[in-house]
Amino acid sequence: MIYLDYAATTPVDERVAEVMSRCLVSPELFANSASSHAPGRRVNQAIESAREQVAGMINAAARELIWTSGATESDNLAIIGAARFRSNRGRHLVTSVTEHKAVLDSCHALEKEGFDVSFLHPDEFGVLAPEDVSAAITEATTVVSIMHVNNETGVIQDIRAIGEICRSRDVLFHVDAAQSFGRLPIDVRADHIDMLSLSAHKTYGPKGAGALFLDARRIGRVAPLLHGGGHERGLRPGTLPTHQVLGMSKALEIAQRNLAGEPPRIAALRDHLWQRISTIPAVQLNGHEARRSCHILNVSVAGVEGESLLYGMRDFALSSGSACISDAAEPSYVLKSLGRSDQLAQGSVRFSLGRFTTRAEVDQAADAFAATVARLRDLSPYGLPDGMD
Amino acid sequence: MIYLDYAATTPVDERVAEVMSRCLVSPELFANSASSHAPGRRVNQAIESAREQVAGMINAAARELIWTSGATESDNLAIIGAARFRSNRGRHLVTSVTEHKAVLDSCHALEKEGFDVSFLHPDEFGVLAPEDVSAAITEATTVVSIMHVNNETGVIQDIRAIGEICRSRDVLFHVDAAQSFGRLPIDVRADHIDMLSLSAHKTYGPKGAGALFLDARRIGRVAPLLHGGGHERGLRPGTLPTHQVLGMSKALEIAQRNLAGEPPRIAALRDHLWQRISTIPAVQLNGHEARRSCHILNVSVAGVEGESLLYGMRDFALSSGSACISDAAEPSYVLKSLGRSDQLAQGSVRFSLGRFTTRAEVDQAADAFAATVARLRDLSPYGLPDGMD
Amino acid sequence: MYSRAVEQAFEHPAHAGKLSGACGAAGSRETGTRVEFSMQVASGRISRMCFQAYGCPHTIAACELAVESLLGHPPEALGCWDPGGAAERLKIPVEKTGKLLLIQDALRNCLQDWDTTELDVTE
Amino acid sequence: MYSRAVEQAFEHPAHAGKLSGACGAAGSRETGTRVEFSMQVASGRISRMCFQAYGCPHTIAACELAVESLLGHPPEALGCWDPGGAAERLKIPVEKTGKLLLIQDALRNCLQDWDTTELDVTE
Ligand SMILES: Cc1ncc(COP(=O)(O)O)c(C=O)c1O
Ligand SMILES: Cc1ncc(COP(=O)(O)O)c(C=O)c1O
Repeated sequence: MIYLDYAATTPVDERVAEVMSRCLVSPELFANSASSHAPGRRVNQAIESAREQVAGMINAAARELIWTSGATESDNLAIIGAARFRSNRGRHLVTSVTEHKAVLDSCHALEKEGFDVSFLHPDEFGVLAPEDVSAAITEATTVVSIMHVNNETGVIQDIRAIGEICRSRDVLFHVDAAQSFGRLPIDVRADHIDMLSLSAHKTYGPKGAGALFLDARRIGRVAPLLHGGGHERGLRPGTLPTHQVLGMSKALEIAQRNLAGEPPRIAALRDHLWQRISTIPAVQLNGHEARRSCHILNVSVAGVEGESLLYGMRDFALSSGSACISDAAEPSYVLKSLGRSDQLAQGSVRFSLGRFTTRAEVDQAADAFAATVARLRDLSPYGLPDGMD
Repeated sequence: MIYLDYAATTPVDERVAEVMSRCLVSPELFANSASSHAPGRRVNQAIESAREQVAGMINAAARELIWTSGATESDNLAIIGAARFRSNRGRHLVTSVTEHKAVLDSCHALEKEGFDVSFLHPDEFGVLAPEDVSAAITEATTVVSIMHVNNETGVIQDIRAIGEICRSRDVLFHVDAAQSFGRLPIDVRADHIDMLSLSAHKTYGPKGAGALFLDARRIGRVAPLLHGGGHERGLRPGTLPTHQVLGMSKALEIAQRNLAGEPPRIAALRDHLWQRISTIPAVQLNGHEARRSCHILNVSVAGVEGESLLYGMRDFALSSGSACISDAAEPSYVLKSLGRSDQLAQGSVRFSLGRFTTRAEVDQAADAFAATVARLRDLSPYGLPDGMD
Repeated sequence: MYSRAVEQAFEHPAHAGKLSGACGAAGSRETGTRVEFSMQVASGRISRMCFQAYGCPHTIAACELAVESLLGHPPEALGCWDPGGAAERLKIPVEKTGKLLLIQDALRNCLQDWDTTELDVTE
Repeated sequence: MYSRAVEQAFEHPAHAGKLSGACGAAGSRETGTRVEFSMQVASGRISRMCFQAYGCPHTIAACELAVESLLGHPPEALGCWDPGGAAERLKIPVEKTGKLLLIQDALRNCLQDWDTTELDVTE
């Protein structure tokens, strides 16, 4: 089985696993960080120094970072928490139709509470025009939420330009960086980001660990979604999971350190894969050719049914849409927003590459893909389509 | 340093740590359980069999259990989720003043949304009269939330009697079992429990892992607090943390298996500790002498200032209140509800014992406690108090 | 998710292709599934039969199996093909029943086509 | 949280106790802190001095340190005891400043008591 689904989740880096395993059995690190006795204070120090470290990676201060259970929770807390807390200033939000479900469903939940949300449409390459964000902002807008890197197509949004617009219009700007951290540099100050969601398991860290950055100068508070105990400045209660926090900070540290070397290597593999796959007739790239994160290659194949395509590739762990919604066999809403038909969206595959992907694996995937497409087209009454439908 | 703060958190059992460490590096178990490819399905199976296992321990079915990030989140989801979802039937809840902050603050959050909450008062021993629950239920009541074992005093509530009352009045009954699982048997059917919160780290499992039981025959849905992706039947989104889930189920399995042997052993140690400490003049037990979980001994000492008492005991990891709120130096609201003065509440210590506690440790704690109390009373202008103030 | 039998038939469909002769189809690309059968009859028996399919692995496997089971039988057998039996043999999940009914339709259309042409190659 | 100096003074308070002689107190049990000083003066100098305290470790340590620093000085030194210096030496956190002011009060009360009795044991 060859794993090419790094955008769904990544294996935990050995060095991260070691930090976590040691933490789990450490007599020095098991206490509750909220306890005031010496073991508790020691744990608290470990957590706080991890906080400082992670915050530093995005050019933030430690007190601006809150630990959460993942990017899903971070997205919810940022969007719902900020919108509710500022609801007397206005009840309008701006986002895009290609956001992750955690963002879209948070917005839908707010709609039920009487908020208005503008869902902007990126262009056919998945790129959102900053001017469209600007045009959508009204007097009532309090929060704009735009992801950094799309989890299905890898498309990179121009968050700095959007951040500038939000700052100039005095609107809070939230960025879901679950897919981009460790693949692209992030500087919350330079990018004018007010809230940023991070997830550990997309960068070789543990699942169930995330963080939310909240700019201290711009955001006093958000309305918490969970209550009790006053942890995390009253914004996120619950005993802090030390091993998760230390694992996350180790994973992010490694990713940050590799930022100059790893993404280019992975991008080269991805380009090689695309070069090989693009020779197959009637195959189409989903997303922007250039503005795309190193790790994702999403292609649509005309005239081939999606389930059989994936089944033909079953020696490879691949995704046909976002892993988070792949249980539902509906065609991907992200691909449909690029103008793909139901059939083309269905007949699409996301290859996502990572730290442990080799050139040999990529070649095997390309071979298998070409063979599967050819075989299924042979079987099909439609044969090889003339053009893309 | 001798650890006697098992009610705040427990060290991870070696067998649990091993399961988790293996999971973290396993090439078989790192995929995203929401992915439909073979590695994803394999992970999903592991998670589902853990779900079945944990559900079985409380006599529930697998589909009635939702994984969460801890008992705090479970409490919030149960109380806020159920109250909001049923708000058209009524907007009244019943709980007690000695609940954990996760429950109390969830109730306070609901109050801000216009719900009414009755906060019942247990008696001077911390025991809530089921009749008081019955008397508090009105036509508008939708949820009653009463904890099984109190985290400060160890007092056990008669949840079966309360459950019967709730069932007969057609009101949902939520129980916070964070402290009781693995120390007392729990049978959601026999106890008429509709919702039950569990936490892994109170029973030698990982921090940041919890579960919520929702009776399938009584509760179709609750209003989710987090949105996006549809995991956990749409009630709790986010990539499931496989290692946390497997660690939790292993920890609970061990605790359940030890239910006949471990609690009596720990209770004997606790009784020995109390026997020795009770010879110190003007020391008072907080909570009920008999209706008390095996692992907690909470005592108030007259005439001794609390901070110095704890400092004198600094070779022992102990708590003077709930770990979750010990950052705030306010006297414990739980002890105050038993009628203790601020001074007595402050001058109280919670010894909590566990799997790795030895008789020698307990004797050392008793010696140190007696010596510290004597020394501080010597230093005090009040000397030995005549009686309890 | 996919039984061994589905895998076998998906991987090695011995009867893929198109014959001149009677044929019947059902479904469309837009609905995600299209199947087409074609056959030749000799001495009152189906002597050759093929299928083409645009669809999921279950559909492809069920087409292959249908052809295998029909070869050598009189053409009327196309009208009696049993979706339930195929579902059982291939362990096809209930939510895929619609695909089997499509196959049933295509086989019936094929029979009808044969009925109108009655082209027996032995004649 | 607690400096080495606090720990030392808390663990080994050399001047705990009560003397007959001038004394001064401040605080109450209800507010969480009560300190009492007592002293004897010989030849115009503090010859013996003790404290009793119901309070936190910082309070106990600061009392001990105050006594140590005052012994051998003229009683008037009680009026000039410097809370800031004690806070610095013991590394007492700012939120505990109130406790030091209580000690200052008690020392002043003690001086006042001595002023009214003027009991010099050498006389
Ligand atoms: C863009 C994006 N946002 C949010 C998430 C959710 O992250 P988590 O699994 O940490 O909740 C994901 C991954 O599933 C993602 O790709
Ligand atoms: C009774 C009770 N409920 C809830 C909690 C919160 O549990 P968790 O730390 O898993 O969020 C605790 C412990 O802190 C507790 O003792």
